[in-house]
This record gives sequence, structure tokens and C-alpha cells, in this order.
Amino acid sequence: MTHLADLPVWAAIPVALLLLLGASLALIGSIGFVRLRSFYERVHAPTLGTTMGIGSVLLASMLCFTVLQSRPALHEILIAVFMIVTTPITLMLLARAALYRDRSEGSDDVPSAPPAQTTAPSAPDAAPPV
Amino acid sequence: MTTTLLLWSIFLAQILLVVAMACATFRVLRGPRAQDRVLGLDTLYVNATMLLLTFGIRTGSTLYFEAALIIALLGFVATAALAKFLMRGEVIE
Amino acid sequence: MNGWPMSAWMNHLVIAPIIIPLVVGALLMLIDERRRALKAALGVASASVLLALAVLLLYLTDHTATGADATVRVYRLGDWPSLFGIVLVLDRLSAMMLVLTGILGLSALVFALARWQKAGAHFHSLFQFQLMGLNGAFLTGDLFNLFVFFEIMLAASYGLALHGSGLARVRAGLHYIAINLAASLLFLIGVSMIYGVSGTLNMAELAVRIAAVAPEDRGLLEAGAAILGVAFLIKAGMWPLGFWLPNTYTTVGAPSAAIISILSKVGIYAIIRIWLLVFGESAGTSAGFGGHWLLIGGVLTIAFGSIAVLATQNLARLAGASVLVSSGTLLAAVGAGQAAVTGGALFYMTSSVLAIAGLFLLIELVERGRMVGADVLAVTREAFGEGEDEESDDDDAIGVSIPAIMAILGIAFMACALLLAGLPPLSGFLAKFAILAPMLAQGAEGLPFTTWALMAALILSGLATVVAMSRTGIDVFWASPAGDLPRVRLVELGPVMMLLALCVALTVQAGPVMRYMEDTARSLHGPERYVQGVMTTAAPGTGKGAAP
Amino acid sequence: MSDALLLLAATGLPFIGAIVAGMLPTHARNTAAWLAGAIAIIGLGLVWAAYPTVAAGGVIRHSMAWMPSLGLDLTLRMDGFAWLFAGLVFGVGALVVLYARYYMSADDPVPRFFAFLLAFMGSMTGVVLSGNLIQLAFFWELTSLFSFLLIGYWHHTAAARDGARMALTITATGGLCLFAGVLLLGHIAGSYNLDVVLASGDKIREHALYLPALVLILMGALTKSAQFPFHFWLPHAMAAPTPVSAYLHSATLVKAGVFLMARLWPVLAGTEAWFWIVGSAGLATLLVGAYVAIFQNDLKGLLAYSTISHLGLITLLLGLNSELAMVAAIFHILNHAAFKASLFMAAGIIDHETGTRDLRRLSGLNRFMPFTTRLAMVAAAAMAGVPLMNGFISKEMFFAETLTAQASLPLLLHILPFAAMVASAFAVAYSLRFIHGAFFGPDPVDLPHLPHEPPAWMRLPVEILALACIIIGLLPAATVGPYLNMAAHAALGAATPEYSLAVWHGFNTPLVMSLLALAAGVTLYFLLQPLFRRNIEGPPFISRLEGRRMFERSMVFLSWRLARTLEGLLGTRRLQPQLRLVVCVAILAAGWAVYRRGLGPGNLVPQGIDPVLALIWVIGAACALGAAWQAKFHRLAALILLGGTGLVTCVTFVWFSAPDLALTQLLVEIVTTILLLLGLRWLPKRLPSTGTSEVMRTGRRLRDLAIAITAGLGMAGLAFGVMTRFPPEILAQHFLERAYTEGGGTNVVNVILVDFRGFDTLGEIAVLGVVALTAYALLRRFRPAPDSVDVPEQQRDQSAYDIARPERREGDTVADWLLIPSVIARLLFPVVGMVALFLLLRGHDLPGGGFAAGLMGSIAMILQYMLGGTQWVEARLRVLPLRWMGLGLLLAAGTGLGALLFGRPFLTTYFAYADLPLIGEIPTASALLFDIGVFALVIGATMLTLIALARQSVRGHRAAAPRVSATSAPAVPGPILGGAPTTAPTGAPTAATGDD
Amino acid sequence: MELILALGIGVLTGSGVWLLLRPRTFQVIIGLSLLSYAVNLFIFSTGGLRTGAAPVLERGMAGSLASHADPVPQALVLTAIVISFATTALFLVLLLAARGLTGTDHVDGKEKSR
Amino acid sequence: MKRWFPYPLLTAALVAMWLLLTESVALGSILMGAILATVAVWGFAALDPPGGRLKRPRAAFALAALVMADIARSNLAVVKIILNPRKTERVSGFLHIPLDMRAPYGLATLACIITATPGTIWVEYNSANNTILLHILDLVDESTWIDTIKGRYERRLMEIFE
Ligand code: NA
Ligand code: NA
Repeated sequence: MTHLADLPVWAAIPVALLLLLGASLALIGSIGFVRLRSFYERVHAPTLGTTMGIGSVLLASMLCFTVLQSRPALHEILIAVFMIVTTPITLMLLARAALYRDRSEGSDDVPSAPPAQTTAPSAPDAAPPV
Repeated sequence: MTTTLLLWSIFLAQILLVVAMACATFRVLRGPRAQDRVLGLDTLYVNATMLLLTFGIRTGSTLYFEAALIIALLGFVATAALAKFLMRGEVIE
Repeated sequence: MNGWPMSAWMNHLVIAPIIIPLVVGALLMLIDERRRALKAALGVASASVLLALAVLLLYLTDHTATGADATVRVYRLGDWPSLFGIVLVLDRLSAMMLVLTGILGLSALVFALARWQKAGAHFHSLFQFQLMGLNGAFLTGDLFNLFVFFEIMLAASYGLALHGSGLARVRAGLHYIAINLAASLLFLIGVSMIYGVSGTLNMAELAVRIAAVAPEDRGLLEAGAAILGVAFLIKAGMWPLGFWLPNTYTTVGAPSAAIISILSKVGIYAIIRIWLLVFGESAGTSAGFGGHWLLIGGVLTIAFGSIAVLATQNLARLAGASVLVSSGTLLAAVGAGQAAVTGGALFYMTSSVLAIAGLFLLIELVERGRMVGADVLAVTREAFGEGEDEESDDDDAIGVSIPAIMAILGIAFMACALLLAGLPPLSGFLAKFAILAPMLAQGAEGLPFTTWALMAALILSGLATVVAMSRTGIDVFWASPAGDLPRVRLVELGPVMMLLALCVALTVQAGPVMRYMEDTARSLHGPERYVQGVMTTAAPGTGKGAAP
Repeated sequence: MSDALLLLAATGLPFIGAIVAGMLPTHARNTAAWLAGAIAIIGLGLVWAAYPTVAAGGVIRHSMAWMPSLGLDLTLRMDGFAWLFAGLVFGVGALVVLYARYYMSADDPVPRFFAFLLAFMGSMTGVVLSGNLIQLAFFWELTSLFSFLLIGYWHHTAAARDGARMALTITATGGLCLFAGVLLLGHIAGSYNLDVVLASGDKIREHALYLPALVLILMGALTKSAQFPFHFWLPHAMAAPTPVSAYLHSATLVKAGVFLMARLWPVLAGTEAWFWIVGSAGLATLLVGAYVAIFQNDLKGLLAYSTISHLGLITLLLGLNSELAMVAAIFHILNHAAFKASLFMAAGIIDHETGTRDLRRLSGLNRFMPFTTRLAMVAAAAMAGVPLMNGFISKEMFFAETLTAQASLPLLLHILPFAAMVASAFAVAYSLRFIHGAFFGPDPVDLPHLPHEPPAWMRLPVEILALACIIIGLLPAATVGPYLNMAAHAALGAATPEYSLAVWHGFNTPLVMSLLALAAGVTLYFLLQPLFRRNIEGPPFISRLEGRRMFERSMVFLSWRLARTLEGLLGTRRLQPQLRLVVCVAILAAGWAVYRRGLGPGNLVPQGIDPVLALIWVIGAACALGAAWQAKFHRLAALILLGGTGLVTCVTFVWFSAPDLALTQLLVEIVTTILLLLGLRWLPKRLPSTGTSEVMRTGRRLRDLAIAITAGLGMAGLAFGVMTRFPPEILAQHFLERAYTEGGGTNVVNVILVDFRGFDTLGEIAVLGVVALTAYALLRRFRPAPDSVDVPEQQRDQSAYDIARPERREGDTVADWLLIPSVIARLLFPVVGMVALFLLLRGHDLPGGGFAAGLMGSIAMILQYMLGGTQWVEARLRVLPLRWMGLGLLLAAGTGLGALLFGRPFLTTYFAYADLPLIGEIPTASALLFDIGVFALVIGATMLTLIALARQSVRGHRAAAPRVSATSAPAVPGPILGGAPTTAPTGAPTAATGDD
Repeated sequence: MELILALGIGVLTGSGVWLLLRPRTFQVIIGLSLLSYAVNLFIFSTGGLRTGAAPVLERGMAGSLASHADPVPQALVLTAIVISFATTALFLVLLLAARGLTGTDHVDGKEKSR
Repeated sequence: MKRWFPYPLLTAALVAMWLLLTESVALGSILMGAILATVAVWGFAALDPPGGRLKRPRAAFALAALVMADIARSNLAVVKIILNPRKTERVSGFLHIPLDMRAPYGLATLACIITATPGTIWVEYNSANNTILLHILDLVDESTWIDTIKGRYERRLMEIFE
């Protein structure tokens, strides 16, 4: 771990703090994931990790390597972007699937299907048919 | 000094992350519903990504970055597939 | 490379048996399924070239040296020193196995042209990869590379075994794959343990290093070898690891069965190769490791195989059980650990490989003409109706003429039966003799129990085969309710006849063939030349591409 | 004529004739008969030609190398003894051929018959002329084989089939024993050469292996010669055409056994064991055969048992350990051949002319065929041992021998003469029954045909043989004397005793015995008349001991019940026990090795435990155990837990400095999850199992649990052992040093994969390709189980919901659900693709490489399939998996082959740093091309498998609900994959994912 | 550390073997997957456990075991991963085919054979 | 030009990604990135992506900053909720919000924003009436949430994409 010694204190402290912050957020998110009562509440918890949690760690990483390599270490940005873009897909798909499952079981905790309305414009063309 | 500080904070962060992973695993094991398990796996993936990043800082190597990148970019594919399976009964229609 | 007589291009002949089927297999993927004639032509051309090549390689290997003074041709892939890269090693044993593969490959493929190639998708590609896997397994001198070629061979065999699909095939295929996957895992565990202790994957190098392994590491090394051995024995079908074998072979289509039947021999080959090389006399305290288990297992396998032979009325299953008998015989003979016996074993292997392949092909043709349910009928007759003299004896005194095609099939069937039972006049008899005679020659006065056991097992297995084959043969050719005459095409009959003709040739030319086998066995038991051949090419590479 | 040619011709001609005869047209009766006859006559001529040499005590030999290294030469050897037998084989053979020509029906496909007969003749000649023990066993088994074919000639009758099979089973078993016996004998003598063996009598008799060798050889001889208790096959062999019986059971097949005993007499006889085994077998056979023969109603059955009895007599003679008895045996072999062949032929004539052989129906034939009657009477008299017949002389010698036999047990000596007389009396009785029963008495009634004399040519062989019986009986010394002498000398050598071949030896004990026996026989026959008239079946007292039934029963038991039971006990066709055995054997094998050598931890000091990794592995273990726990009832949970385990494995790889592994593991993990999910849809609903008792299930589980725990502990132990030893360094060091300088890459793992051990990688992608082809082929034939054909419940639900609402169209729910994800997924498509290419291009230097890149590319596409649906994607992207695969493989192999052009071995890589304008220095390594091949193949193979799997759903939808495609799934524009028609019939999705 | 990984391998093996011996095809395929993880880790472990060793070389420099991870087991594991991935896929396809043809997911293709 | 570079913005983004991946701004990398990006975009174009353009890139940056701040705030809020579970007055629940925006990319971005923000999640979209269903962890006041979503995000997104 000799490289860590090369890190000046001004960088080391924020790196350490950011790491701890990120990890703590992830942990809190996961604790919430365990402790919250229903699936729809639990689904919010991991977002702590996927947003600020990982953001902090990425910042720490960027800072660390920028200082160590004396050149901007930016590729961590990609991870952040990918996380922001992809996590919602999972959560959205999952939440809706859970909703369907709960509705089909007749659960009272979820809103029933929207009432029938008068004719409305059709779905955008973008929707890929399945 | 900075080394100690960093080592300890990295260590602590890793411990926190692993405990977070354990929480997620708990949900995967416990459920109660399939969606909880899937969400647990997703959380597991996210926490693992962070763990890999802290590991990169600890070893001073950027080589583990790709693994984290892959999880960030593609980790969702497995969970999305699972979600689709729950919703539609099959992954590819 | 030592002893290459011809031009530089000849050097590359050793790799050709692997590359030709690979390239042809890949090309066949690119050709549309509907252009079957083109595919068949390419496939047969490749198989023919492979056979010719194998014969050439055998000639090149054999004619340059006599006796144990074997020529070992080493091909260093990637031009890396053999210690660090992967090497292919061609010696008498490999050459012989290549020839067997070539013969079986060509016969099975030609046979398949009549019907089987149409039974499913990508038959020809799979077949080429099967040949590639087999040839690679026989040529490689590297343990891990052997694993890779085992996998190619198995993967292709899965494809061929399942070719044509169908309930029975899929059901048996599931077992086949599950067990082979388990075996592959064992293979990996074994190889990595051996590597972990010895630090090498090169078989020749391993043979050199084994003597120097520290005593405290030897347990680990031998455990690895034992696990690896289990993997090989699963493929070889040793009792109690080989129950999958007859079940699989029974359901597989004829040409697939014919080519896959050599897979069990790959397990034997690996044992012969590695066990004799690594655990030979120079292995220090590990010399002869586990040999008696091979012998015991072999005898038990013969016993179980014979029981299975007796217990079945189904022709294909009978052939499958015969594979077990053949495997058991080979294992026991190899386990005896004597060069002369090994020579006999190799002769036996050649004979039984050809016979079993012939039988698998033949069965298809025979079954084609049989009435559905004929087997069941025969079983009932056998088990319950002991006396059935109800037939009218008006025309007792007039024989029934047998149609030519049935006569030919009958003769071929009888030939297979004789080959498998080890009865004269075909090579099966000589093969048993070639194993037993040297075994007896060892003990000056009393014979060890194992020799007795093997002798008894061989005799009794022959008996079981006679009983079963005569029972089945009589049912099929003499007593069957007249079904339709099988429609047999020349491309189907030809391969069967070729395989049997080779057995006849083996009988007639037993002397020279046996000389080859004995030379092979001697160099296997005294692998100095093999080791030396590989190690002398271990000199640093003669320079690679331009260095930066 | 040279000796070699003579011997080769004598042995080979019959086989050549057999082949020629076999190829004759079905009804070429005369040609076949002429051929067979000519060969028999030529054979006889050849034998005669050898006479001068042999008579002078010479031995004709010819030897050819066969398997010289094992001491197996093809040695033909004719001495006086062999000469005598060869003469019998060809002489009787010629007569039988002549007889058969007239006996066999014109409609019979006789060329086959003569082919078998000739082949048998050749085999028999081979036996008698063998100068090598192995070769003898070789021809011995051939006689079994061809006799099987001859007996089964009329295979349309069950009797022929059963008789043939029984004969084959018994004699081939004996042959195998004989084979083992001669192996032992050769081992003792140090050679299989008959001359050597015959010269080492003392060595053999004193050897420890003498007894096993003797027993094994006798097993061969006694079974062949139908000795008690193996005698029962012979009567059933009578299902053969009569010429066959006449040949096999008089002069040849059954004589092979006694021939062998006589041949090896000088080396094997002379011991207690020999006396007891051979003598008692002979005695028992003699008595049993004769007794049973009396009560046979079938002419041929009677003759068969009489044959058994006479063979017993010969065997007994051989067993007496007396040279004189041996001479008598040889003489009786000759005599028996003559009278038995003629009797069989006579019986055949009766059968042929009257249509029956049943003594209860036959009677008074003398009036219809007087000449045949005379002939039969002569032969029967010889068989009965009536004075002035040949049988009489050898019987006299036999009686004399029984009186002088030497053995340790006096009791037997006292029994022997009486037993001989009893048997002789029986012989008189059955001979009398043969003649009296068939030819005399009242006129026959109700015969199938009206009998008359047979054609003259058919009678000729009988005439010749009957004449021989008389002439030899009258003038033994003048006729057969020299030949017998020659044979005896050849068989016994210097030990040949003095003997006299005369009709009259004075009024001595044997003569008295003969006369007593004659009288007793005649008396017995007439005493038994009432019994015969009562239509008895089988002999009194021992009729229940019917050999055939016992044989059949034991065969059924052995080869069916026992074999099946044993197969069931010792084997299994179920997978679980097989896998259990595999695991257990592996554990035992490793355990055994470790137990022998011991296995302690190595001397490498373990590193301290990192709590982070320890915790990670707590998670990993929990996931693994959870997966094991849930896999039955909660498949999805198990799958997710498997993913967790994979993730932990991946983190472990990172932890221990293996980023390439982590990357690959991760990608494989994702693809595997999708694969398994695709499969999950087709599996049945899991209901709690019922049926087997809870106790049994718990028992099985405990057992499996124990195995699993043992395996786990074992692996843990081995892993710990491996990890605490110094890791191997040589290869690692070498690769680390040369990866850059000679392999041109800094990612050593990748350099190993594409260069040092590129051959492994080539093989590995071949595996991938083959597997994909197999999966594709298999899925083309896929038929879902009835209970999973339906569109999944969820989809039906959601469709129903959409249909029920006027403002929604079917499919809106899923379209809304996928709207956002699919927009993002499409954006991700180029992104993932570029990251994949990034991994591919930099793989040689940094973690990545063709495989990881290929998997990534596949995932990019799978994502589109998932969120867009198969038809939607295939309308837009032309994925040609087979083309990717084929080209990938060709590229990889081609890169390897490129080296050949430069005279280097396959896969030799080339690299350089090319300095391109603008772009700068870039590494150009042939390894990159190789890696691109890998990449292409991986994409192709993964897509082929996944698409093939995914398409099952499309097929399922079409099959289950055709209306779905009409309302919700929009028409697919343009070609889908590979240009196959969009609406391929459900049953034939040909080339759907293949390239056209 | 060695102990942890050894135990981990042990647990994976035990779970895998347990599943391998179960009667349902899905159990077997999960078992095989777990076993292949175990085996991959096992192969990997023959190179020794090295934390923080450099996995790739510095450009232009020869590496050494002192500072670099052992690449050989890694390469072997990579090959093994690919092959087990392929065979898992095949096994899956086959178990589906068997399920389709036999109607059951029992490994013997029929329920309760004995 | 349009034929070769149908989606210039995406191409540019991909080149940027390439440069980040290779951690190099050498000319070689840019060229390589450009070539690969061009090809990759063709793949994208083959997928029939929905139409739509980024009309006001600068507004997009502003929105990004806003969202980041919101996410940070929400993080803290959710941390509080998780760490203080005894606070009983918290009500979580579903919320229907009718939307005006129909641009696919706009909707996608909105979905990402909502879901990425801790405490809110996009559950269902109903194209028939252009309504979304959210689940909100701390649903004290429904109208505030509707205002936030519609006013704070949807409006801006409509500016950017429509
Ligand atoms: Na994600
Ligand atoms: Na959220």
C-alpha cells in the first residue's frame, strides 16, 4: 500500500471522509432495505447507495487517482452515468411487476387499476411492441 | 499518518459495505416475495460495485475499475430479466 | 525437431489432424443446411484426408525406428519451448489412435450419408468437431490441453448423441451429460492439484519431476492423480462409474454410436498415456500408483459388462454392454503393469474398437427389418415358453433360403459376435490370446490371483457374449417373424464391411500388427524417449516475432 | 508334392470350397455336391499321398509365422495319428457328401449346406493337423461354430435352433476352457509347439499348474465328446439333417474330444487325477448313454445315446492310464466311425423313405427294403459287438483292459469289468431294438410314405461302411493293422506296447464276458418288450433328469433371472445413484491417496484473516447454502442466490489480483442468469412431493447430506493443502518475463490465452461453438410439455385486462411498462457495444479480451430482445449467429495458420508497433486478430443459443393463441433473422436463426 | 485468508454436491453451477493468494512473481469458466428438451422410478 | 452527412465516453473513438429509436444541477426516515400524476429523475391517459409532490425535449 503514502493530507482526508460517507449511505440504505415494512417502502432504500453512496465513493476515487497520477482521473464519471441511467430501469420494472403481482392477488395495500376512461390517445409510437 | 488514516477509513468503509451486502443477502434469503429477492440482488450488485472501487483505492490500481464499470453498466440486466420474468412469466417474448 | 526427414511442410503434418476438421467444421457452419450434398462431400473429403494423414503419420512414426527406440515427433505450438507452451506429441500410440479415429470417422460418416445426416441440424459440423476433439486428445502432450480436447470431444459427442432428438435419446443424453459434467469437474480438480504440486502441465515434464516431489507433497499429488483417474475411469466406463455408458450407447443413432464408441477408449488412452508415463518406474515412491485398482476395477467391469450382456435382449444395449467388457479388459490388462500385456491390450483395443463400431452400424441395418415388438416376443419366448414344439413339421426337411441381404447381414453379425466373444477365427481370439499369453508368461511357478481372476473374467465374458449373441442372433436371423426385408444401401453396408475386413486383415497380419503393438507398449513402459523427445525441444525458442 | 503344399491344401481346400459353395445360387444342388465331393476326394488323395512318409514314422510339418512374438505359429503337422484322423475326416466326409446329395430335398438351398459342411471339414482337419496348441484351440472353436451352423441348418424349426444353440453353448464353453488350458500348458512347457509339449510330459505332470491345466483341457474335451454330465446336447443336435449327424457324430465333431485326449495322452495321462476324472467320466457316460439309448423311440435319438455311450467307452479306455487301453481306444474310434456313420445313414434312409423315425410307428420294413435291412443289421451287429464284426475286436480289447486296469482304489477295479459287461449288454439291447423294432415284426401301418429301397447312390456309402465293418472284423490285422500301428506309434512313441489284432485270442475271460453280455442283452431286450409297447417316454428311473430341460432352465435362470437381478443390484439406470457413486468414488480415491501419504498443511504461513473477505464469504456461503435449500421449491430464489454466490466469487477474484477473472465471471454470471430464466418458463409447477414415506426420504437426505458434507470438507482440506504450499513458479515466472518482450502484451493472462496457450483458447471456442450448434439443433425439435404450452398466466391476465377496457388495446400494459426501459435500453445499445470493443481492443494489455467483449456484445443484444421482443428485434437487426461463429473460428484458426507461411509452427504470433500517421504508435499483434475471432465466435454462439431458447416462446405463443399475433403483435416488416419467412409454421422453424 | 477461501470452496462444493444428488433437473443445474464456482476457485488457489499484486505488467518491463500475480491459474480458470458456461447452457437446453418430451423435470425423465 | 451521422449528439457522447474509457485525448484515440462511435450509432439507428431532439442543451445542464441538489436533499431525508423508524406520522403511499409531456426521451428522463431520487419511484405509466403512478416514501402532502414533479421537472423537460 505504498501508494497511499504518496497521497497528501489535504487529499487523504476528503478521500477518507467521502469513502466513509458513501459506505455509510450504502449501509443505511441496506439497513432500510431490511427494516422497512413493505416492498414499496423497501424499494426506496437502495437508492441511497446508487446515488449519493456511489457518488461519494466515485468522488473519492477520482480525487485519489487524480492526485496519485497527477492527471485528471475522470472515467469514474462513466460509472456514475451508467448507474443513474440503469438503476431506474430495474426499479421501475420491479415496482410495476410487484404492483401487478399484488393486484392480481387482490391486495388492499396497492391502488387498484385505474378506472376505465373515455377513449384516449394511443401509446406513443416509441413503445416497442412485444 | 495519511496511510494509516486512509487504510483505516478504507477498511471501515469496506466493513460497512460488506455489512450492507449482508443486509441485502438477508433479503435475498428471506424474501418474503420474489420482488424482494430481486431487489436484494440488485442492492448486492450496487454495494459490490462500491466495494470494488474502495478496493481500487486501497491497492492503488485502476484495473479493478472495469469490473465496477461492468456492474454499473450491465448489472441491471440480470435484475431486469428477473423483473420481467415476474411481470410476464418469460424473459424474452 | 528430431528426425524429421522431409521438407519443412512435413513438420506441420502433426497439427493437421486437428486443424483440418476445425476448418472444415467452421466452413460447414457457413454453408446452408439445404446444400446437403456439398456438406457431405466436404465432410467425407475431410474424413478421408484425415484417415490418409493418420496412416501416413503412423508410417512416418514407425518406419524410422525399431522396438522401444521410438520416434517421438514433437510439435511446439506457437513456437514456444515445450516446457512453457503446449506441445503435440506424436508417438506410436498416438499414431495408432489417430488411425483408429480416422477409420471410424470415415466409416461412420459414410454410413450417415444414407439417412442420419438428415436427422437433425448441423450433423456434418458436429462430426468434424468430434474428429477434431478425438485427434487433439490423442496428440496433445499437455494435461490442461487434454482437458480442452476432452471437452471438444464431449461437446461434439453430446451433439451427435442427441442428433435426431427423441424421447429415449434425450432422456439418456441428460444422464450422459450430467455425469460427464461431473467428470469434467473432477478432471479440473485433478489437473490443478497436479499442477499445484508439480508446477507443470506438460506430461513429459511431469514425468521428470514426479520423482523429486517432496514427501509431504506427495499425498496431494497422488490425491490429484486419483481424482484425475476417476475422471478418466468415468469415461472409460469402469464399474461402478460406467452405468451411463450402455444406456447412452443404446439410444444413440448408429453412426453416432460408432464414432462415440471410441470415446470410452479415450479414457483408456489417457490412463495408458499418463499413468505409464508419470507413474512408471522412474516415479520414485509413486511408481505403479493405483495399478492394482485398475486391475481390480477392470475385472469387476468385465464381470458387470458380462452380466449386462447376458441380461439384455436389445441388440444396441448388448453392444453397449460389450463396450463395458472391452473397457474392463483393457483396464485390467493395463493395470497388470507389464509391457508385454500392454502390447496385447493394444491389439485387443484395435480389434474391439473396430468390431464394436461395426456392430453399432450393423445393428441399425438389422433392426430396420425387424417387426416392432420382436424383442418383446423373443423375451417372452425365452423366459416362459421353454418348449414350443407346436410348429408343424411337414416341411421340416426342407431348408428355408435366406435372402442375400439377410445372409450378408447375418455373416456380418456373426463376425461381430465372434470378434466380441473372442472366438476364432477373427482377431478377437488373437487379442485375448495376446493379453493372456504374456500374463501367464510372467509367473514362473504359481500365478498370482489377479491373473487367475482376469483369465476367468475373460473366459466367462466370452461365454456370456456367446450366449447372448447366439440368443439374439438366432432370434433375429433364424426365428424372427418375417418382417420386411431391410432396405440397405451400399453406403451403409460398405462401412460395416470395411470395418470387418479390417478385422480380418488384423487376423491375417497379426504378426506385424502385434510387432507394432509390442513396440508401442515397450516405449510406453520405458518412456525415456518420449520424455527426451519432448524435453530436447524445450530449448529456448529460436526467437519470436520482431521484438519491440 | 511338397509337404507344405500338401498340408496347406488339405486344410485350406475345404475352406475355399466352402466359400465357393456359399456363393453358388440357391438351387445349384449338383454343382455344390460335386464340389464338396471333389474336395473330400482330393483331401483323401492328399492324405494318401502323405502315407509313405508317415508310415515310415516320419512327421510332415509346415510352419508359418503368425504371431511369432507370442509363440503362435501356424504349424501344420501330420504324423500317423493325425493321418488316421485326417483320413477319417475326408473318407467319411466323401461318403456323407454322396449320401447327402440324395438325402437332401431338391428344394433345399443346399449350397449353404455344403458350404457349412466343407467349412466344418476344414476346421476338423485343422484340429487334427494342428502343430500348435493355440492353433488347435482356434480350429477347435471353428468346429463348434460350423457344427452350430450345420445343426441349425433347418432353422425354421425350433428344435434345430434350440439344438444348435445348446451345442454351441456347451462346446464353445468347453472350447474357451480348452483355450485357457492350453495357455497354461504352453506356459508350463514353455512353448505352444506340439512337439515341444509332447516332449515335456514329465515337466508338465510335475508342475504346480498341472491340475488346473488338466481340468481346463478336459473340460474342452469332455464337452466336445458329449461326456457325462455334458452329454445332453448331443441328442438335441439330432435336429440336424441326417447327413450332418452321420458326419458329426460318427467320425468328426464328437471325436475331436477323444482325439485331443489321445493326442495329449503322453503328457497328461499317467496321473491319479487323469484316471479319476477321465475314467469316471467315461464310465458314467458309458453306462448312462447305453441305458438311455435302450429307451429311445427316435431312431436318431437311440443312435445319439449309443454314440454317447461309445464315446464314454473310448474315454474310459483313455482314462485307464494304460498304453494298451490307449491303442484299444484308437481302434475303437475307427470302428465306431464306420458303424455309426452307416447306422445314421440307415436311419436317414428310413426317415427319408417312410417319413418317420419313430420306433413305435416303424415295423417290418424288411419286406420293403430288404437290402437296407441287411446293411443296417451288419452295422448294428458291429455296434453290439457281435463276433466277426469290427466292434467286437475293440470291445474285446476293452474288456481285457478293464480286467487289468491299475488304480489306487481296488473297489473300482472290481466294478469295472461288471460295468463294462452291463454296458455291453445294454448295447446289445439297443442294437437289437434298432433292428428288430424297425425292420421286423408286423407290417407298418399308417406311415406317411409307402417305403421302398432308396436310390442306389444313396445306399452306396452305407454299403461301403458296412463292408468295412465286416472286413475289419474278419481281417483286422491285414486291413487296419498297419494304420492302427502307425497311429499308435505316433501317439505313444516309444511307449507303444505290444498288442495283437486277431479275431481269436483263445477262450479267455474277455470272450466269456462278451458272450455273457450278448446273452444278457438279448434277454434284456425281450424282457423289456412290454415296456416298449406301453409307449414309454424316456428311460425309467432317470427320465426326470432330462439334461435339456435342466440346461434350458439353468440358461434362463443364469442369463435372465440371475443376470437381470444382478444387473439391477450391481448397476442402475437412474441418474442419482450414478452421480452418488461418482462423488463417493472420487472422495474415496482422493481419501485413499491422502490416507496413504498423509496430508498436512504446507509450510507456507497462512496470511492473516481479512475480516472483510471473511464477511464476504459468510455471504457467499449463505447464498450457496440458500441456493441448495431453495432450489426445489423456490427456483427463482435459488437462481438469485446463485447470482449472489457468483458475485462473491467475482469479488474474491478481484481481491486476489485477478481482474480478468472477475470481469469474465461477472459477464458469465449475467448471461447464465438470463439463460436459466429463459429455461424456468418451461419447467413444471413444483408441488410438494407425495408418495414415498417421510422416513425413507429423510434417510436418503441424511445420506446425501453426509456425502455432501464429506465432499465439502474434503475439498476444503485439499484447497487448504494446496494454498499452504509454495505455489509453482516456473511457468509463472517464465510468462511474466516474456509476456511483454516476446508476447507483446502487458496483460499476461491475455497473452497466455492468445499466445502461450492460445491452443487452449482455440479449443475452448470450439467447445462453445459445438455446444451452440447442439443447443440449436436440439431446440429445433423442442416440444414444450403440455402443461407449459400455454402463454404464461401473467400475460393472459394482462391481455385480459387490456381487452376488458375500451380505451386500451391488448398489449398496452406491457407496452407502457416497457416504454421507458426500452428507450433507455436502445440508447445503451451503442454504449455497451463500444465498451465491448474497448475491452476487445485493449485486452492484450489490460483486463478484457475477446471472450469478455463477446459476452458484452451478446448482452447488449439480449437486452434488446428482452425489452423489445424477439420479432421486434429481428425485424430490425440481422443477427447471423452461424456466420459470426463460422467466421470467428476461421479467423482464429487462420491467424494460427498464418504462421505456417513463415515456416513457423501453428499459432506462432507476430507483433510489432506500427507507427501510423496521425494515430501514432499502435500495437499490431496477430494475437489481436485471434482475439477478434474469439469475440466473433462468442457473440455468435451465445446469440445462437439464447435466440434459439427465446424463440421457443414465440412458437409457444403461436401455438397457444393464434389470435395474439392478429391483435397485439404488429406485423413484422422485412426479413427477420436470416430471411426465413416471418410466419414459419410452428413445427418447422428451420434456419430461423441460421444463416441462409 | 487461506482458511477462509478453503472453507468457502468447501461450502460451495458441499452445496453443489447436495444439489447434484437431487432428483430435479433444475436442482442439478444449480448444483453444477455451484460446483464449477468451487472448482474455478480451487484452480485459482493453486497460484497462491496474493492481495495487491499487480495483475498486468508495466509497459516495456518484464514482470516477476515478487510483484505480480501468478497468471497461469488465472488463464486456466478463464478457460474453465468458458467451458463450464458452455456446458451449463447445453445442460439447460437438454433439461428443457427432456422436460418437454417427458413432461417431468425428474432427472430420470419419469416420476418415481422405484 | 445525415446518413453517416444520424445522431450527432449521441456520436459525440460516445466519442467522449471512448476518451474517458481510454483515458487519453490523443489524436489516435479521438479518431478511433470517432470511427467506432459512428459504427455504433448505426446500430442504434437500426433499432428504430423514437424521434426527438435535445432542443435546449443549456437548460439540460441546469436541470442536471437541480436534480443533483434534489437528490442530495432526498438522501438526507431518507436517511432520517430509515434511522428513525419510530416516527409514526410518516405515511408512504401511491400517487397518480397526470402528465402533459409525451416526448419519449422526456418521459425517460423524468422517470430516471424520479426513480433516482431517493424516496420517490416511478411505478406505472398509463399511456391511455398519460398518467404516472408514483410511490412516495414520505407522502405528507400529495399536492406538494404533484407540484414538484410537474413544475420542477416536467416543465423543464418539456422545454428541453418538446
Ligand atoms: Na444498476
Ligand atoms: Na427513487
